[in-house]
Order: sequence, then C-alpha cells, then structure tokens
Amino acid sequence: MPFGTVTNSGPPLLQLEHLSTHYVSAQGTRVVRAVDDVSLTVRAGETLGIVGESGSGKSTLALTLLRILPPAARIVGGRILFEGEDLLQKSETEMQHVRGKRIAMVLQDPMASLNPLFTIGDQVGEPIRIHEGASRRSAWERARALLKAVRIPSPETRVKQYPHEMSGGMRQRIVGAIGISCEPRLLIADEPTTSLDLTIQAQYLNLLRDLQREHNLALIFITHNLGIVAKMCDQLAVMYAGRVVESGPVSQIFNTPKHPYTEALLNSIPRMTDTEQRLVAIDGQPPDLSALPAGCAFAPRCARAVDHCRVAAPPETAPAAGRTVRCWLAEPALAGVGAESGAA
Amino acid sequence: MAASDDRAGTAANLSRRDLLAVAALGAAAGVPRIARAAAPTGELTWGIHVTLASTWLDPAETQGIITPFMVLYALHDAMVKPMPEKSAAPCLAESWTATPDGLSYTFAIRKNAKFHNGEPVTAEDVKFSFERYHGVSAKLMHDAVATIETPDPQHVIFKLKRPWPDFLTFYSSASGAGWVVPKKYVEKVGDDGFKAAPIGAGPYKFVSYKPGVELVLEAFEGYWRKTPAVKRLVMKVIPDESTRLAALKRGEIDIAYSIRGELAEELRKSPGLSLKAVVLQAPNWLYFPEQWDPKSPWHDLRVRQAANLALDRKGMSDALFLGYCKITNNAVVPYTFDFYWQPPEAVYDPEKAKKLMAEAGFARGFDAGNLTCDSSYANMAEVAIDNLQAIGIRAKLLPIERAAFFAAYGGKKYDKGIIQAASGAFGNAATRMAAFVVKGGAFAYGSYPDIDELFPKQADELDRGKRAAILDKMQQLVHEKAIYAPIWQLGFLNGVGPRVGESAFGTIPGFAYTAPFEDITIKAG
Amino acid sequence: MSLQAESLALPARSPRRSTLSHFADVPIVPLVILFGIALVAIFANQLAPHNPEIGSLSARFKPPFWQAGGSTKFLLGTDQLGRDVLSRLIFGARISMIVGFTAVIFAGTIGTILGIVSGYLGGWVDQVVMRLTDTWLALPALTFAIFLAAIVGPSMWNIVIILGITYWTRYARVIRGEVLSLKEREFVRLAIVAGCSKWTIMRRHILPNVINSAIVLGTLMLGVVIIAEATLSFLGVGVPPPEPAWGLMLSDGKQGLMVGYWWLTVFPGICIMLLVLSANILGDWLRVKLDPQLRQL
Amino acid sequence: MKRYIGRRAGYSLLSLFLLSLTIFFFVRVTGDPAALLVEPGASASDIAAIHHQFGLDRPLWVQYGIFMSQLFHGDLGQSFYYRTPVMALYLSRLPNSLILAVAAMAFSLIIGIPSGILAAVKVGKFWDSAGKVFALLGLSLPAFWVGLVMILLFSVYLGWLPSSGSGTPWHLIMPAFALGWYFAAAHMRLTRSSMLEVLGSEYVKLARIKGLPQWFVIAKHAFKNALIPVLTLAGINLVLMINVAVVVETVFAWPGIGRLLYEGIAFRDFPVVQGVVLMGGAMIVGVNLLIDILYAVIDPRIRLEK
Repeated sequence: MPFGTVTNSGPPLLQLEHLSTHYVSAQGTRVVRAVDDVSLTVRAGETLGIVGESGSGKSTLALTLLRILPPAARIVGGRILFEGEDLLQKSETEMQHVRGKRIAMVLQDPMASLNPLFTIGDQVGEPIRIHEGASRRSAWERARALLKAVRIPSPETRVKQYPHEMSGGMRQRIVGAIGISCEPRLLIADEPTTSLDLTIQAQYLNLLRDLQREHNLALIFITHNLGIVAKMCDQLAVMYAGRVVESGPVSQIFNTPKHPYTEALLNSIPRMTDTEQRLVAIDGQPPDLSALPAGCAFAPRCARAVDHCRVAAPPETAPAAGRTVRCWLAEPALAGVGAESGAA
Repeated sequence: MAASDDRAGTAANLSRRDLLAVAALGAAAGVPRIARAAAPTGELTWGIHVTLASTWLDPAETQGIITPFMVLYALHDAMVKPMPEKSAAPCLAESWTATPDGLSYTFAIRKNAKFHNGEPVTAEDVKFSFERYHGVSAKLMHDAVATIETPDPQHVIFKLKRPWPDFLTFYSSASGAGWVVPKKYVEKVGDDGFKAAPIGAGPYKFVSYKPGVELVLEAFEGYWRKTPAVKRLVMKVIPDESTRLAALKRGEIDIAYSIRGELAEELRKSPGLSLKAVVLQAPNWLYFPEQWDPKSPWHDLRVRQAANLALDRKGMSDALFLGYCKITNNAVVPYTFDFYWQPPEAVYDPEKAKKLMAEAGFARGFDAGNLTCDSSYANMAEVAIDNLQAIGIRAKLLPIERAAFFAAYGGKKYDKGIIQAASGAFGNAATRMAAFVVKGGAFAYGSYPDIDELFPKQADELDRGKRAAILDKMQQLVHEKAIYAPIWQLGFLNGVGPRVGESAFGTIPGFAYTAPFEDITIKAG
Repeated sequence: MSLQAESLALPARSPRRSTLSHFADVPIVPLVILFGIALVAIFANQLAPHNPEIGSLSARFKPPFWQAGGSTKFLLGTDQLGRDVLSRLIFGARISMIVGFTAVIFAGTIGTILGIVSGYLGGWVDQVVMRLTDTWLALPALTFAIFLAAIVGPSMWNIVIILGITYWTRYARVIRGEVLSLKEREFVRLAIVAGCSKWTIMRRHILPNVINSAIVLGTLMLGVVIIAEATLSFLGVGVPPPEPAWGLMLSDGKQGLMVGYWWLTVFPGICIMLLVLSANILGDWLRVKLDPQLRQL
Repeated sequence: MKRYIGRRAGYSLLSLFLLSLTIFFFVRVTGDPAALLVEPGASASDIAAIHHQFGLDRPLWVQYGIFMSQLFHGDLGQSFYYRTPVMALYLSRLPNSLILAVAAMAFSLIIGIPSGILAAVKVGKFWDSAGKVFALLGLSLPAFWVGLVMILLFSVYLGWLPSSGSGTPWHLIMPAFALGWYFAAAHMRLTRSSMLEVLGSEYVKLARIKGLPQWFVIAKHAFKNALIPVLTLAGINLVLMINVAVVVETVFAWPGIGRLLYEGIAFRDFPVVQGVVLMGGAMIVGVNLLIDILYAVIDPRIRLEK
C-alpha cells in the first residue's frame, strides 16, 4: 500500500522540464540519449519513485540533478527548477553549495561509498565542516549524533573506526547519515538497498521513512523494485530508454496502468519472490540507447504495438490530472491520425 | 726541497683554470720560462675506455694482456722495458751482460733509481719482485730460472737451468717479472695493502684510486730518467665512446683513448683536437678451419688464395679506421716482434679471385656457413663478408661475445666456416707460431707437417741468425699455404685535447697508450 | 551499473552491443601505423630498393635525398658501410615485428600458463612459481641476456627466447592475481560442484577469462620488448649484425650523431617510437575496452 | 601481521637461496675468466695457473660450499678482476647507485604524479593527451639514445652540464633524468589510471555529492587512495633502478652497481656477478617487506588485521 500523509499540495520543490542528458563518445560519432525530454515534479515531503530496467537512464537522471555527470555526458536541454532556481544556470561553485546541503544523495553501493582510508567520523562530519564551517571537534560531535540518529549502536567508538570494520547494513546507514547531515530538502536514494539482505533492507527502508518524516524531506527513490515503490512512494515515474513513459500517483498507476511497459512491469511483481531478482519477465532486450528505433522505443518488445508505433515516437500526454503517459494506444485519436499518415 | 714542496702544494690547490691564468700571466709579464727541470705543474686527465683494475697497480699481477701497462708505465719501472729508442731499453738496469752459453744474465742497477718513498732500488728488490711475480708467465719463468744471485745491492745475476733464447723478451716485455717493487714496503703492508697504496719506481706516484672509476697520480720528482713535466695525472673510466669524445670536446678530459669510426672523423674535424693513431701489436685475420677436410672447398689452396685476394683491406681501413691500420700481410705475427718476416704486399684483385674460384670449380661460389667473430670486431667482419660475397663465398655473420668467443675458439668449437680473430699476446714470432700454426697449438685447428717439423728446430737454436732463418721460413710457408687471410694490424685511434703538448702516443712501437709518461707535457702559454 | 564503468567505458555497457559499435572508437592512427608496419614487413622483399645487408664502402654516409650530397638512389641515405637506410628500415620492420610479437607471445604463453596454474592450484605450486618470479626479478634482464647469449650464441631467435624468458614474470604475476579473484566467482564454483577436473576448469573456465588481460598486457609489452631489444644491441648482445634490426641500427648509428649523420639514428628512432607508441596507445585502449581492472603495466 | 611478515621473510630467504644456486652455476656455464685475462695464444699452463689462483680447479660443489660459508660470514669473496673483496667494491659503488636511483625516482615522481593526476582529472582534454604522449615517449625511446642526445645538446652544444662522471649535483642531472624518464612514464601512467579508477569510485562520487569542492575531492579523497599502487610500484622500481641503470651508467660514466655487474659479466668475474646479483635480490626482498610495512601505515585495512 502506498504510504503518504502528504498529498499533492503546495508549491513544487523540484521541477524538471524537458531535461535531456546525452553521452557523446570521444570521436563524437556516437550519441547515447541516456535522459531524453524528462519532465517531473516533486513536492516537499513527498516521495517520488523512479523505476526502470538497468540502462533506462534512472541513475543518469539522478546525477544530472546534482550535475555530477562523467565528462562524456552533456546536459543538452531543459531546466531543473529547485526551490524556484534553475540549477543549470548555477556556476560550479554555487552547485557545491546545493550538493550535500540542499540536495543529498545516497548511492547504491554502501561497501564502495565510503573511503577506506578515513574514519567514519571524518567522513560523516565532512559536509558539516564544508557547508557550515564547523570546527573539527564540533563536526565530530555532530557525526556522533548523526550515527545515533541512524540507530548505530555505540557511536562513540564507531566514529573512530574505518569503513572496513562495519557491516554492509551499518555502512549503508552511515551513508544515510551523511545524506541527512546538513538537513537537505531533497534526498535522492539510488537503489540504496540492492546490496542488502532482506531484513536489513526492511530496517533501512523504515529508517529512511522515519528520517523523511522527522526532517520533512522530499525523497526521490530510484529502484527497479516495484514492491519497494508500493511501500515507500507517493508518486511514480516509469522510465524506459531514457524517457519517462508513464508517471502519476502510485495508487493510480498500480490500479490503471496506461502504458504496456508499466503493465508488463506490474505483471511481473507476483513472480518476484526475491527482491534481488531483476526484471526478467519482459521478453526481449532493452534497446541500444545509441541506436534507438524510429518510433516508440518499446515497440519492438510491445505485444500490442501497431504499425504506427514503429514510425513515430509518441508524445507525452496527460490522460488524467497529475498523470502523464507516452503511448499511442493511450490516445487512440492520435494513434488514428498517426496510422493514416503512416498509411499515406 | 721544502720550498718546492710548498710550491707544489699551492699549485695543487689551484684549479686547472687558475693555473692557466697564472701561466698566461707569467707569459704576459715576460718572465723568462725555464726550459725544464722546473717543478712539475698542471694536471692532465685521461678518458679510459676500459675498466681500471686494482691489479694494474701491482706488476706482480700482470697477466698476458696489454691494458695494465697503461698504468704500469706511470707508476712503476722495469729493469728492461720497451722504450721509444728500442724494444729492450735499459731502465732500472743500467746495463746487462749475458754469458755466451745463454745460461747467465747479469744486470747492473742504475745508481740513482729510487722508489717513491725515497729508498734506492736494490738487487734484493729485483730478486724479490721476480720471485713475487705470479702473473700468467710466472710458471714458465720461475721454472726456467735456477737461482738469482745478489752479490751486491747494485747487481743481480739470473742463472738459467738451460739456455732460453726468449728469456730477455719475457723479462723485459712479455710479463711483469722485470717490474720492480720495494721489498721492504710490500713485506710490511702485504699484497692487499700494496694494491691499496702502491709504491713504485716509476715517474708518477700513487695518490688515490677508486676501483673501476678513477686513478690519480702525482709526479715523482726523484725519477731517474727525468722529472715529469705534468704535476698531476687523472685517469677516469668513461666506457662509452661518444661520451669520451663529448668530454674531450668540453675539455673535461685531455686525452681520450679509443675513438673509432665516425667519431674519429668528427675528432679529426674538431678544431683544437687532434687524432693520434697507434698501430697495435694485434693482427686481425680470417682463419679457415675446414682447410684440412678434403671435402671442403677450403681444402683447395686456390679458394683460400681467392679469399685473400677478395679482401679490400685498404677500403676497409679507410672506412672503419680512417686508413690508420697497418696492412702487413703477415697473418699472426706483428711487425714489431722479434723474427718477424715481411711477406709480399697484400693484393686486392676480385677479378683474379673469381678466376681462381672458377679454376677450383666454384665459379658459382659456395655457401661457407658462419663467419664467427668476437662481437667487438663485428663491423670489420661485416665488410669482410661483403668482400667474400663479391667473389661468391657466401657466409653468415655470427658475432659472439668476447669471452665466449675465445673460449669456443680455443676449445676448437668453430671447426666449420670461417673465423675472424685477433691476438695481442706478447712474445715473438715463435710464440705466435706455437699458438696459431703448429700442431697442438691452442688455436690451431690443424697443421702442415713441413711447418711442424721446423718448429722444434728453431726452439733449440741459440744462434739468432739461424733461428731467424727458420722462423722466416715458417712464416713464409704460412703465407704461401694461405692458412690465414691476414687483414691488418689494428689502428688504435685516440683523441688529444688542445692543452696537451707532447702526448707520447706512438713513441713506443706497438704500444697502444701514452708512454713514457715523463715525456708528456702541457702546452706552454 | 557503476559510474566507474560508465566513465571509463563510454558509451554505457548495455549487454546488447553490436560488434561493430564495440570497435567504433578504436584509435585509428595507431592501428593504421601498426598495420602499415606489418604490411611493410610482409612485403619487404618487394618494397626495398636495395639489399639491406650489402653496401658499398664507396657510398658511405650519403645523406637523405633532400640534403646536399644526397641522391634519390638512396632516399634516406646510407650508413657506415654504405648500405641503404631505407631498405634496412623496411627489412628492419620485419625483424622488429617478428622479434616483438614472438617474444611477447612466448613470454605470454609461459607467464599465462604459470600464472593460471599458480593462482588456481595455490599451495606449493604457487609458492614455487612465485619464488621463481622473485628470483627472476633479482636477475636483471641484461644479466640473463648476456648469460644466454654466451651459452646459445646470438641470433634473432635467441633474442626472442631471451626476451621471452626475461619477461614472462609480468604475465605470471598479473594473471595469477586475476585467477585468485576468478576462483571465488560463481561459475567456477559451479564448475567445481559439477565435478569438473582442475585442468578442465583451468582450460575451459579460467583461461578464457584471463585471455583478455593477457592480450592487453601483450600489447603493452610489445613496446617494452622492442626497447629491450634495442638496449641489448647497445650493450653488444642484441640481434647480431648485419641483420637490419631497428634497435641495432639505432645503436650502431649513435656514433654518427655527434658527426652530424643524424639520419642513421633519427629514422630508426622514429620507427621504434611509432611502433612502440602505437602499441601502447592501442594497449591503453584495449585495457579500457576489455579489462578496466588491469592497472599495472 | 608480524607472523605474515615473518613467513614472507622466510620465503624470501628461500628465494635468495635459490638465487644463489642459480647464479652460481649459471655464471660458471658461460665461460672461463682465465680466457679473458690472457691474450689468445697464452699457454695452457698459464691458464691452469689462473684457475688455481682463483680456486676454479676445485670441484664445483666445493666451490659452492666455500661461497656459501663465506656468504654466511658476510663475505662475498674476492673479485677476479679487481683482486679486492666484492663487498668492498659493492659498498664503494652503492652510494653512487643510490644517489642516482633516488634522484631518478625524484624526477620520475615529481613529473609522473602531478602530470598523471592532471591527465586523469582532465580526461579526454589536452592535458590528458599531452600527458599520455609524454608518458609514452619515455617508454618509446631507448635510454642510451636519450642520454647521448642530452650529452650532445646540454654538454657539447650548450655547454651547461658536464658530459660524464660523478661528484657534483650537476653531474647528476642528466643521468637521473635519462633514467627517470622511462620510469616517470610508468608512474604517470599508473597515477593516471589509478586516479581515474579512484575518481570513478563510489566514495569519490559521494564526496562530490556531499558538495566538496573539486580540488578538495582530488586532494583528500582521490590522491591518497590513488597513491598506494604508485608507491608500491615506486618501491619496486627504486630497486630496479639500482640494478638496471647499466645503460645510463655506461653512457654517463656513472660508477654505479649496474656497471659493476655488467663488467663482472663481461670479464666473467664470478664473485662480482654472484655478489651483485645476490645483493640485488636481497634488496628486492627488503623492499618488498618494506612496502608491506608502508602499506600497513597508509592503509588502515591492513594495519588493523593483526
């Protein structure tokens, strides 16, 4: 059951408008449209889930928000409005004040997210020292408090320890502590539980939810696990081949999916006994992002695809308030027009 | 004496540039320069092409190679040694006499001969040095000598067990036995102590030595022959030829040993530098080990003669050694040796060679297998192969690292193909014949009975004239049978910098290095 | 997908990649140079205007054709024995390619086999192999080369053997490291459970997984081997004259540098540089493509 | 860790023993030193005399026994060529080699690390390519050629530096550079790739997500991690430099150990070859142990695995 005390109200905290990020190879001969024309909205205190297969552009989208893309990636268009400011207009120095302080992020691999050569206290306290100019000692104190907040036992000794002395679940909680250390408005969690086992996963999700409540955090939850989405999220965006193919409130999408891909995803849920399991239920392979088909990127795998789907990419339409979808079938009128033009 | 020491001390503290400035000042002020006998001044530096070994500081260690003598001539002196005027010149021995039966040699020691510590050279020292000598020829010499008598400090008598015509050759140049060290000092410091701080009777005394790196010597003013002109000598090891030339050009060194090929050309072109060529007592040759195998093409005299005619020795020398090699056409005996026989001049006539090949039945040539050589002489062999190829003898070059080459050459491993080799061993025509021509010779892969027959005859012959005739005959046979194809006696090219007056290169025939050191001068002004 | 993989191996490594797109960003210039050298090596007999081993002493030190005294007969001049530099370079390509490739393959074969065996079997086998590599490391390549040259005599093939015996340890170490981590992987465990013999596992499961690393290392080692060959020539134990090996030409020609016979060293120097640079750039690219884990040379 | 190091040391001693055996017999296969101390043509008795003098006329195992028992007393025997103790020779050359190696290492690290970092940070940009080409040039040119060109340029034409020899810092510049360049290239490469790997790591990503300035991320989070493999390589290379500097030592007449070994081989000076190779082996063992300890100092993961 979707959890959410906050409804669609208040001004948007984060608004993405037609955001596109492409990877360009060194020779400039290949372009990978990792994020393509994405528009999304997140309100304060709300949780947005983003789901999709590996390589559908979810992680790139997250990195785009923080503008920490690898050198080969270019943000080629769109706007990122955060609290009314366009992050794409900011200088790198200004962005540094956004990262960690106003928008934080939790990475998917807790084992690799901590620098093995520095103590936990040092790494947890680091954002506090950078963003708030705290002294070494007070940062240390805050770090200890944060460890306590993420329910790590005996934080006094833990701050002095090194990452390799911690278990995976503990490390992931430490990464969470780093995320909330400067009390950000938005926390992005990129598959934060993939490498944890089931019990620890549940504990961690509970922790995130509690933290969200306490700090009135907006949360973007990137995952490929619809079960987690159902448990955690208010809103959902389904990504396929760099595009958002469907978005809207979780309950509505779960009940009446408009896109065949979403449908296929939902159909695969009952078979997911193991949360580690990937979305293997859909036939076919994800498309090559550098050589997308002319029409709808999902058409080759879509059981219901018509001729027109292979000719032109569907536009984003709004079948209901707060919902979007990219599918010719969702708009039969448009599909008909397309079919005519295709036949002509 | 004290005053001159002070002066010397001051001079030693001045750098070379300061000294030049002082010298220039002196000239400008018009101070009349004293012709000689003044205290030695200045410093000269050598760039040495081989590694300086501690053994070179001690004549008792002298092995059968020439390199140690580049140091021995400075540090030590011998009773009799090759000097510019003659190959057996009286040095520490003022004179000597031999009894007619060839069994007794009496040497009279020079009265003013002194060691660096000021003590006179005595008969005891001479006897001690001979007995102490343990270089390569030690056994041969010790076995030949029955007793050494020292009737008084000025006289030594060597009594031989049986007549040995080559005694003086070995005592004077072919070994270190005639080089004299101070008995008392050696007994005091021991062999290792002596090598660490040697005292000799030569024109220069020891200052310091870093093994394999640098040797510093200082003029010994009490040297009997004359006071050396240059105060300090520094011998630095610089293994790379190009670097030696660079150092010479920059004035870091004044004398550079062994500058070959293109670098020698550059040396000749460089203003201020001069090229000094010395002919070594090392003949190079091609050897045909298959000539005793009747099935081999080399068995045919005409083929061997053709190979001789095919070699463009002059062109090779011009190309590789600026024409400084001496083409003697005697394969194994250097022209400076006793009993040397001069063959007819070498001829380069590839047409005639081809004709001989055709007569021998090899008009279309033949595959001769490998031409094996010491890899340091591979450049020469490359040309030789080109020359032989021109008359149809096709060989493939196989250069072998020096140590391995000589081991296999002497071990008779190269019994096929062609061998290119050289020898700078000491001795005379007879010793060379023994090693390279006659039956049982260390490097003879076969022999001819007529030559073998002559060999023992000359060994027992006390009459020098008769012995020479036999040895001449032997060398003539070697030439006529074309056992070898002689190439030349190697030209050793060296560089001399602008500051050097007399370099003393080439003053002693057949000696590769600068000597005698007391004759070396720095240019005045 | 980790950021690391993305940043190193762009575009994103989706499992469905055509073979063509796999090689879309191959460094063209080095590849062309290597192919060019290979072609020159193969067709040396057709391309070379003169015999590379035979010269005329009367035509020594002719400069390249554009310099005064040069002629179009010898486009890149002649050497100290009057041999055509261009022809020697052309045949030298053959020798360098043969020496380089065979030595690398030789070293790679020994090293890979020992690396796999040592890494997979562990225990005393591992100890013996590792002690052997330690011992090898203490013996500088040159020491070996001279020893071997003294024992077997110098020839092109002996140089190949010498270089191979000298450089196998690098493969052994790298491959062993790889095998140690492969050993813990699922598919190997599965194979063990399935009852495959040790040798089958090494051959069928381990070898195919380390071959990429061996290829990358081999490309990088090509340069090392070629420079080593030149250095052996400098020390007088390289490919024997009159074979026109580039390293030998460089070493022989160095005497001419001071005299102004620059073409004797500059041309072989450029050839060596181009070959080694190309091999290295290609090796770097392959390393990124095939095996981002392989960091050490 | 102590037990680990102890075991490692034990194995290393074993390799040293293997090395002594290998080198002892290997060097004796290659030729006869006597043949080099006389000109060809010397008599067999002369050569036998030399053999006797050097103790080469005794059975091999006796020779090896003597060698090992001397070794046990820290004596490497007496050089055939120099007629002085090998240990003294070695020690007299060691300072030169160390100076050269340390200077060359300084060159290679001073050039290699910063430019490697630059190349990694500016990946795909001009500095990356410039760094790459510079690195690969060092690998692509034989050291003897670099050395000779430098002598020609800086000594003969410009007259700035002495052509050869040792003694002053000026003498050190060219050989150290010639030796260091090859290694600089290797260090830069490793720094670059190791830096790239670290920069691509999750913890560096997290550091940037924290909002740390770029230079701070590089200086604190990336550099220290990236340095570990570079330091390891540098440690091994320092020893290699001492042992392989022969080319540079020859070109610049630098009296180091490489040259000593090379001449030892050329003269078949068995005690020198044995001594230098064994000392080299001992050094490699020592440095490997040192690296283990250093590792433990830098990397807490090892430090705490007691």
